[in-house]
Amino acid sequence: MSAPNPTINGTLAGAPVVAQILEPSPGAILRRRIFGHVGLVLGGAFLVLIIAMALLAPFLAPHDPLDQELSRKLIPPIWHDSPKATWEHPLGTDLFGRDYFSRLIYGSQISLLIGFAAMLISGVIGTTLGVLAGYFGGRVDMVVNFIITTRLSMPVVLVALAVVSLIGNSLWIVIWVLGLLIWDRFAVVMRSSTQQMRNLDYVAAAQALGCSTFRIIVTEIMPNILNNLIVVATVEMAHAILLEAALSFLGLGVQPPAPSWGLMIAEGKGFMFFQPWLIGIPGAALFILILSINLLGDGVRDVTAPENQN
Amino acid sequence: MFIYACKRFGVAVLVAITVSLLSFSLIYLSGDPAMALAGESATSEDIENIRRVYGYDQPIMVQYVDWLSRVVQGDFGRSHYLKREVAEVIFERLPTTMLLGACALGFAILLSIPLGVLAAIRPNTIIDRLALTLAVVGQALPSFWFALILIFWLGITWRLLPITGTASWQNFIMPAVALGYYVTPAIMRLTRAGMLEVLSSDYIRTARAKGLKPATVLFKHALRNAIIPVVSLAAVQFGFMLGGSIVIETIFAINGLGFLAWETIQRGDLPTMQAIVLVLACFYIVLTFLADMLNAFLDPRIRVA
Amino acid sequence: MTKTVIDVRDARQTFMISAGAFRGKRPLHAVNGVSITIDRGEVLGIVGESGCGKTTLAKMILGLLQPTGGDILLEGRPITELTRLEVARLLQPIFQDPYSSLNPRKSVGNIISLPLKVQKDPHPESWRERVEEKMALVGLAKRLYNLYPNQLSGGQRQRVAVARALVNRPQVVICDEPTSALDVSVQSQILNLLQDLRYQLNLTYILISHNLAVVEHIATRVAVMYLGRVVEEADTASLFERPQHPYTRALLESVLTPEPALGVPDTQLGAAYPNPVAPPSGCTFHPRCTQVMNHCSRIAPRPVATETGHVECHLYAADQGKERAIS
Amino acid sequence: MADRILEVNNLTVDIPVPSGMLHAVQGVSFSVGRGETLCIVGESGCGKSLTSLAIMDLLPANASRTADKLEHDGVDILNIGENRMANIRGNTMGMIFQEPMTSLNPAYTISNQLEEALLRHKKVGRGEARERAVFLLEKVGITAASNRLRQYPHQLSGGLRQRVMIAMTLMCGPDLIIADEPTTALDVTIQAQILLLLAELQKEFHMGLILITHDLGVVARVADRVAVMYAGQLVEQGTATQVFENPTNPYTQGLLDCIPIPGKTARGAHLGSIPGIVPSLIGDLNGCRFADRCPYAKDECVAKDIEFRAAFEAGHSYRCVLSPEVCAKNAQRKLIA
Repeated sequence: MSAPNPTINGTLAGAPVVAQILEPSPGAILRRRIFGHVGLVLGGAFLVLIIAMALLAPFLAPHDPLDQELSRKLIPPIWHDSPKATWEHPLGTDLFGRDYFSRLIYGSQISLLIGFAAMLISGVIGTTLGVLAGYFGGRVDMVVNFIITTRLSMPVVLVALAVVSLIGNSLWIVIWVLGLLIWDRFAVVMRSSTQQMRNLDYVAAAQALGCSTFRIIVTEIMPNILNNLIVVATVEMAHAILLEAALSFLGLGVQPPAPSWGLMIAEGKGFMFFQPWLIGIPGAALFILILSINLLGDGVRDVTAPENQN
Repeated sequence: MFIYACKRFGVAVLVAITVSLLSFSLIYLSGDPAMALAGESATSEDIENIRRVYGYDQPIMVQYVDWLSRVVQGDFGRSHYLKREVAEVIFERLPTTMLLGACALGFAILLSIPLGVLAAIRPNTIIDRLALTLAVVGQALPSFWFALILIFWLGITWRLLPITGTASWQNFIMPAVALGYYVTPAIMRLTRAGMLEVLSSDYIRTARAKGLKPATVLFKHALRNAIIPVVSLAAVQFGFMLGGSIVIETIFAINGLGFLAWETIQRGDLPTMQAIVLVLACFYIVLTFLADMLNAFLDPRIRVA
Repeated sequence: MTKTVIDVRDARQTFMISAGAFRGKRPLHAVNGVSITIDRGEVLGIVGESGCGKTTLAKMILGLLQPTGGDILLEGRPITELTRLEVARLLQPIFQDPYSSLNPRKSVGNIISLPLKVQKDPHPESWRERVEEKMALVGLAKRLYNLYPNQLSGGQRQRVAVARALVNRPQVVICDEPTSALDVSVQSQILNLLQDLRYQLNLTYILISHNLAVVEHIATRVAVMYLGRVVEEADTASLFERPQHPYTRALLESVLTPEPALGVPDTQLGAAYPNPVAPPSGCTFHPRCTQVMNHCSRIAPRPVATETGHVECHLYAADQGKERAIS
Repeated sequence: MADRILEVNNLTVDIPVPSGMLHAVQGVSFSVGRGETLCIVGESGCGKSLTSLAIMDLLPANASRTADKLEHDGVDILNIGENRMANIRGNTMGMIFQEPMTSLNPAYTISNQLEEALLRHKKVGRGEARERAVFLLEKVGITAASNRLRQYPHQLSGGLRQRVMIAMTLMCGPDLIIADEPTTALDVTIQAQILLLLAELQKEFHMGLILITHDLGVVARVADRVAVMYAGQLVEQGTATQVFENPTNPYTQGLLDCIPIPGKTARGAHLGSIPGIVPSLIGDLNGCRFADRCPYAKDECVAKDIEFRAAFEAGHSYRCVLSPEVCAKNAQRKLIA
């Protein structure tokens, strides 16, 4: 460092000028942030547990969730100070004598399936509409905006109930009805994120390179709005699960004897004063599932938020 | 401003017409409406008869225009289940639901906006963490389950509040809380985010550089701008709550529109269903229109061209 | 090979914008009849205040916007007859803000090789080598290949943008405020780089800038734009030594060189830049002009040929010569 | 000097960031007299804006400020508490910001925002405040002032908004104005107008003016005295003529070399440049901050912190291990090369 540096009066174009690395790569930053985020780790871990529970239901459940045994009905869970409580039914039984623990485990399958599938359907619809509106603007945007406004003015629970009551209710009908109804948030968020990206110079640069519109949307814009997409996906998954539970609770969602958590709460409602666990256990399960999905979504939003990036 | 209002109004009318078309088409979801109406034991002659009487043999657009022109005059047809005029029933039930919705929104706003503002002025403190935790937990509570828990503790165990009916104002406390808490997180988060953004904006720095009192900076300069998106959200959430009232009214046996919807949906009472969907949708449209107007009033960039 | 690479003939770009929120749409003539030719090896500087249409003009030349009137010829062929890829092979942009012109989710190598990918370059095995070659050319160390834009400084990012623009060996590079977002010390590095590359690769530049000192330093010819029109065009030396148009003179006076003795200039440009949706009548500059004459507000001036270019001002129109001498 | 309107001694601003402590401003000292214009110049991230916010006590909440002395008109403003500081802000000390587009509240009329400060600080009625607003708007060159008062910020152009900002700072008749990049967001012709206006108003009201900018051209034309900042420190101080005619610190020399000057720099020639980038200001800092980019760096440069020293002329000082003679020689050599 003691000798005068001769290049001060003009760097040669070929000479490496700056070689100092300012920041770790985005991937490394992301990894560091993910594992530094308590909510994200906690939510993710719980969700993984619940998914594992759903996948391994046949091995985990001690009984058939549909097996009725009226002689053993309304056994309280194991922590109740009651002579009837038994380890054979750790969470007790319902009024038909079905094992509550097994029903709870199988119920996670229904919730997760509905959550995932409805989220996928609404995600495809909403993202397509939103990205197209955000990218092309003008007339396309106007039309999409109109569709979104119209959709928002239809009360979801009511329309879902009406439709299900009219065309009959099976698990897949519920999934499709929910999927076709709750894409609005996808569309709104994807539209505004795409609009933001659309006006950045790297999109103009890609256009000037001759990239096709499809390529620009897929390789330039989508990777940059993926974080928002994931956040909305978690929100909508939670939304779908809650809606299914509400529909089933009202008797117009998944039909008995399927072990839907919403249905379990509905069935237990009449006994809630003397057998409060009948609504407490499935409700708590629902709460934990939604909480972990929301924690995951909030975490994704936090760790990918641009204000933390610098 | 006038032209802005006209444009918004035009869009609102267009949306209302589209919604009316959609709720009209509910009839055809179940397949043949005449068959559904006639019941399972009906002969094909009966069905033909019903088809003619109700006009189901006409082209769909004719039926729609016919139906719409009657709806505009306040005639939603007759309820098969209640054996009464639908419009009559709806206007009987509507005030209860509105009252419930307003109480719930009032509860949500009174809780969420101060909390959001507090969290924003003290970011990353205990207040902020508490507010955020409350939001995360609130959003994860299924509303019907929460309602049952409220009933279990407040209604049955402690006997503090009545659990069903609409006899007194106390009857509305639990339903309003059960309906309102669910939108609280969204409004709180938006208030917090809006306040945080506004508080870090250049004009707040200008206001502070003028030596204004902290309260002036906060309420005159910050809140006024941060509240603008909250107004729209509150309108949207009010609409959601009217939809969600079906669950809450059913649980608390409140004789409102939601309860009516549940009763009629179970009986496949189409005209009533259509009417409720349409009324709630129109109410939502009016609400968002009013929110737009309020925003235009709050934000001179919209108001003053 | 013709001498002229880009020939812009009476190009126009009109946007319909909602004037003041709700009064319906009004035309905004962002570019209002610009004719300009750019010869091979030239550096054409385009200067003017924000809203004068310089960026819109650049976007039209790049084929990102369809002109609403007039023609743009690239190497003698109308741009409308060329495919996007053909235009891209011929000309490439460099943008102002290196923080938004690079996709944050792509590595440096990916960004610079994108043009090769898009052009379906037949030798994918040579891509890495060619990218590294260009990186060396613009002064980026090889080991930056796998890094992401957020790991680079502003100057390095702008070098990446330059490398991306050059990898397909275009004829013309359109630099839209290439140094405005950079610090002074980095700005000079990029300007030096652009100068070196120009000679090494035989490039033609269009340099859009509001910084007249930069334009003076790099450009060989300068066009001054005001409200969508080129009001004066000349080679750099004559424009800076003998500015003709009153607007050009005002612009030059406004340049603040670091010479403490000179003080703040008084440009006498009274009114603010006019609203482009409702441009003044006649000569659009007349409300701000210090030498305004009676008919300036009525008649739009025509271009008058000067030594090395043209000027649009009534002061120089043949029939106005006398009047000017008297006044 | 009795009419020193602001005196800053050893001002330091630290901001905690995830990876440590960011030493944004380190021991900055300067003073401004009545009727004097001091320009603080430096590249982005050098701490010049934070210096101005520190004086106004408008730093972000997590930043901490220390100083040996911070006096406004002979009165300590370092430890007077938020309430008394608020009485000074906008009253005897005003500030103009960079972005005229976002620095005015979109929800209120110009008159509301202009009169607000006056009503807050002085015992005046609304009518009087309105009169003063009209008077000042005309003063800053806005025609039809009483009409403008009814307008909202979004109805004005950037140049007009900056004039409104200036009028707003003048409402209470301050004796010190801090302008942070007041013309950076404006077009060149408007920039010249605003600077001229500021200079005229400053003379007329006999105020101290601190102008913060990265633009050396602006500095040269406006400043009475110049303070050059690099990486959180002042590196050179003097009158405009001293700094621009005889730049002594190697960074100042390098910076002046980087900009093309029409008529002086040979057209198309290579410009000077400073290799490398600004060092990180996080963690412990030692020695000359410019050492790793400096062509004259020696071992002693990194060993210890470098002190300010006097240049040839009175009032001109700089931070470097090299003597004024060596620095002058370096500058000469560069000119020849």
